[in-house]
Amino acid sequence: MRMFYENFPFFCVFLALLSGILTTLVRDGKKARAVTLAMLLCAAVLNGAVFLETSLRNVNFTYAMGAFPAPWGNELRAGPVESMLCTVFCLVMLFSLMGGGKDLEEDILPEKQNLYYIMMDLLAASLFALSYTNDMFTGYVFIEINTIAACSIVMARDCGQTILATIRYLIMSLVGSGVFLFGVSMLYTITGHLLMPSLYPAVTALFDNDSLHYPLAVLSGMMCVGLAVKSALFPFHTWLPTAHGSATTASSAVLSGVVLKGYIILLIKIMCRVFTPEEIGSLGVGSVLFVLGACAMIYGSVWAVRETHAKRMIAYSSVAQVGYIYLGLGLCTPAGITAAIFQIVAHAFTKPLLFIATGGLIRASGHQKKLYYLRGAAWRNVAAGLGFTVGGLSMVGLPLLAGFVTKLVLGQAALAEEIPQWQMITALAAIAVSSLLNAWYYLPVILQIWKKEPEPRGPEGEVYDEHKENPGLSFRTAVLCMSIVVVLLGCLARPFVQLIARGVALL
Amino acid sequence: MKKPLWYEKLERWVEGDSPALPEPLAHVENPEPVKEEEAPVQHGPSLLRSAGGTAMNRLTTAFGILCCAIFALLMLTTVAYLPRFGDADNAPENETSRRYIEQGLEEVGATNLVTNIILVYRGFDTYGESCVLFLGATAVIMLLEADRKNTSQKDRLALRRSDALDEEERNQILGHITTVLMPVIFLYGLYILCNGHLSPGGGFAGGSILGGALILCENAFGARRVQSFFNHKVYHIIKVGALILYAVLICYTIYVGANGLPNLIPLGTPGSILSAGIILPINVAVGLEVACTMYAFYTYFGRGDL
Amino acid sequence: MELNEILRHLAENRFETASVLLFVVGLAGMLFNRNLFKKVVSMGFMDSAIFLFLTSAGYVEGRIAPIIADPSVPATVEVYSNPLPAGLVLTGIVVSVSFTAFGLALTQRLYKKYHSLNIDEIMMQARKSED
Amino acid sequence: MAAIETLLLLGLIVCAVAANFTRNLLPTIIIYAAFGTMLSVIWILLKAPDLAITEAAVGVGIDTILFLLALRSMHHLDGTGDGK
Repeated sequence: MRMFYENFPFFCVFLALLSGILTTLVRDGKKARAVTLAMLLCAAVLNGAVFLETSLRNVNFTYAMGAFPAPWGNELRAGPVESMLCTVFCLVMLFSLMGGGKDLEEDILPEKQNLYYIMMDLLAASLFALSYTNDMFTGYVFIEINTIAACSIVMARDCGQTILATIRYLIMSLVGSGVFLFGVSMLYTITGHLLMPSLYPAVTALFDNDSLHYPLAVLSGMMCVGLAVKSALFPFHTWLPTAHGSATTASSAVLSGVVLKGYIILLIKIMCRVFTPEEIGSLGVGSVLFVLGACAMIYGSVWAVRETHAKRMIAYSSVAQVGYIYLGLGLCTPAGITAAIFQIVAHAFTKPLLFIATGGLIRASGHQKKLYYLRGAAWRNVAAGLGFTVGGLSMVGLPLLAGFVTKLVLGQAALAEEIPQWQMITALAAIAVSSLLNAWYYLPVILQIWKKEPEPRGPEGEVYDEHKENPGLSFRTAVLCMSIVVVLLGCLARPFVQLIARGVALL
Repeated sequence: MKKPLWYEKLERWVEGDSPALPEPLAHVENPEPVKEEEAPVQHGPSLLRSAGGTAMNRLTTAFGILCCAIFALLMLTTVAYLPRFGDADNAPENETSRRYIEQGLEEVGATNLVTNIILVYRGFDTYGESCVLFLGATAVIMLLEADRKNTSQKDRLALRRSDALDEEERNQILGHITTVLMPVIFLYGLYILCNGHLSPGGGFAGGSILGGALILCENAFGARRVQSFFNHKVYHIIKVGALILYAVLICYTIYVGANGLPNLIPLGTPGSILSAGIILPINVAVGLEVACTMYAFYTYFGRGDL
Repeated sequence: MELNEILRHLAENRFETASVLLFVVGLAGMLFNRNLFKKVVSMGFMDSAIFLFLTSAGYVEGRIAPIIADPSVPATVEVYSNPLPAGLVLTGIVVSVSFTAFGLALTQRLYKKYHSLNIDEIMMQARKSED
Repeated sequence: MAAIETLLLLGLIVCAVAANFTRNLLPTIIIYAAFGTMLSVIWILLKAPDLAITEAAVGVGIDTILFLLALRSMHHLDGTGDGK
């Protein structure tokens, strides 16, 4: 007889799926929103319970989806890392929807708002399934659910730009999932398994056979590249800025905070549970990911410096931040993976905070999206200003904020003994340069939004009314909560990193 | 080269201007001036940009195709390392497939072993897949359902006119043939649907055949006739009902199986129509959902409404 | 491996070889064809290529389709081919249809707005309307 | 048997290449349908009748209908080649 809490991952997935399906019958946007928020809260509680149980007992468990165990049926597997990330995802989606609510109501026609929330529900379901899955093909199916839902929340704003961004996103995503699935099929042809626990010994056995290193390198490369395309790693990031920059605020926040991370978690699970990190490193795939990650850190920041459109600037900064994650993964050590997971959590809170705050600032500036017109906007919407300041400073790497800890942990992981020297130097240089560039584009914006203008004016000389825009309680709560989490992550870094490291050891 | 007649007809249908159709806007009172029809012509500096753009594009395309070729070579050499096609001792022929084949009938109860796998052994995957279909339909509705952003007054009037014309000039031959064929097609679809556990087919194939039959119905008898029994409400009820039924069945199986409780759904005699436990109801549910979705795709693409 | 040997293996694994070629053609079409409609069509080709690869993994010479003809005779592996890849591909085919429909719907909306199917032209117009 | 298989596989690749190089879009759709038909024969040769039925109903039937409808609603049969 299994413990009752072990059912929770399965409950979460189906709770999200069913609330999405039932939302079809709710034609009213407000009710659909209530259903989605309630679902996310429930799922957060359930996942949090799993996290507490597993991390206190320091265990993980598998859950057969049906009467048939490992190599025959589907399985879920939950441990501290998976359940923690799922809890984070729920909370981030909850805050994003709360903070972006006003923009949502304006950007999406009332009769289609319930469809938007259906997409959000299924997005949540797919993220849970991606984190908990123990099976490569289930991973593929839920990747596809994730893709279609993510594309739909981009296009929900329904203007020419977003539809164009969506189709580019869709095509790149399908290329990614196609390459990933081809890799999985090759793995199946060689090993005859799809479940991670059965794949692990099979792959280890293949490693003893020297002649099979080449196909293993190609297929693991294909799986990594497929997931990298979907999580916008450097040369494949072209779809990201337009998609994240033009979508409605809540969508941008969810996309950059959560959706990109879902694929990376699957990648981490593949790295740790199908292969071992050392194997990935010895196949050369790790170095490729490392180099691309380092390039992304610089390239994304450089483009963010050149950008004048507020949301697109933040989107380019996402490209750089995804680079940090891949830099950590590319080190192919447990410490590197721990750093990557910490960065996933930190970025999952910081970037939505920035997007939501920017959304608030843009609303307070008469919907002008250029950075220039945001001058003094923080005084018109103080909560948004504070949120942007905290988020921006965290990205720059101010001590006691989450971003600083990421850089620190990543640097420590790169300085370990077993890391080759070129990787050590590259990693440190990339972190340093990228932090400088971050400071270069975030600090001026932070200063500008706090600069008190006697009479703030828009492009046609119209004067903004200081008190016209009331951001609302849910916006303030969302920004405040996310800011607090960012600060807490920075202050309580050490126990949290240790928690993750213990979880990684259990993966 | 002369095009064959059927091709020309198809071409004309696709183009949407059968000779009988008058100019759709000729005598419709239309307050808005027609301005969207202008061809997008580039002038001035943008022309220069476009020229530069295409040269740049050519370069990137050439580079990209080179990358693709390298990728193809990599994959081809990998294929050379793969085990020989059709061998009996290849890796996929392991204990997994052995159990599916040798115990599938006894454990799950369907003689079609593929159905056993997709609906019971790997039922979670397949539920995810029907959710993809559900999401696809939702996304298409989100994009194409006529609203004030994507449909102008002019579009709506043109649509109404062409509907009225269709109503007047219904193709007699198609109507008669459809009347004869419709029961047969429905029967065939239902057979494939309900016999999914005994013969090839199942919910997805059967459902698409049923959906195709609905599409044919609409073409032959007009949208209004189909709408009389298949409107928004029916569509939503069937779709949501089918998915919920499916979810309940699959959740029950998963919960019971995972917690080691006894499964109360009987498996029946293998080979008979009422056998294989949850497979038959799931197939019916999937079939209904697929049929609804396919028909919804059709109508939203054509009319922007159900 | 020698080139000759590689070619011989490729000819033996003809289904896999064909599916790799098909996959790359579909991939190139999806990425580099400027026509949105053809991009969507190429999407179908690419997916089919993967399904072909996966199905050929389950084929074994001389075995029959995995449908038990007589339930009273116990089934053995030596008679029936592996049903797992077929099950996976069945899932995949339906996924691919949803994506085709989604891609086409997007294409249709873009065409309605910009009166073009060429993605470069659409992008240029979108950029101009933004400026 | 092997000859038929090889012929069909070659046919698939030729279809996939040809679909990218047609001047009009209607031939692309017809090529797509032909591709689906050949694929469904291949599924039978690979002993997967479930796939053959599904491919024939979904890949050839529904997909083609969707493509034709999209094309029809775009009123854009002529001259959608890359040059234009």
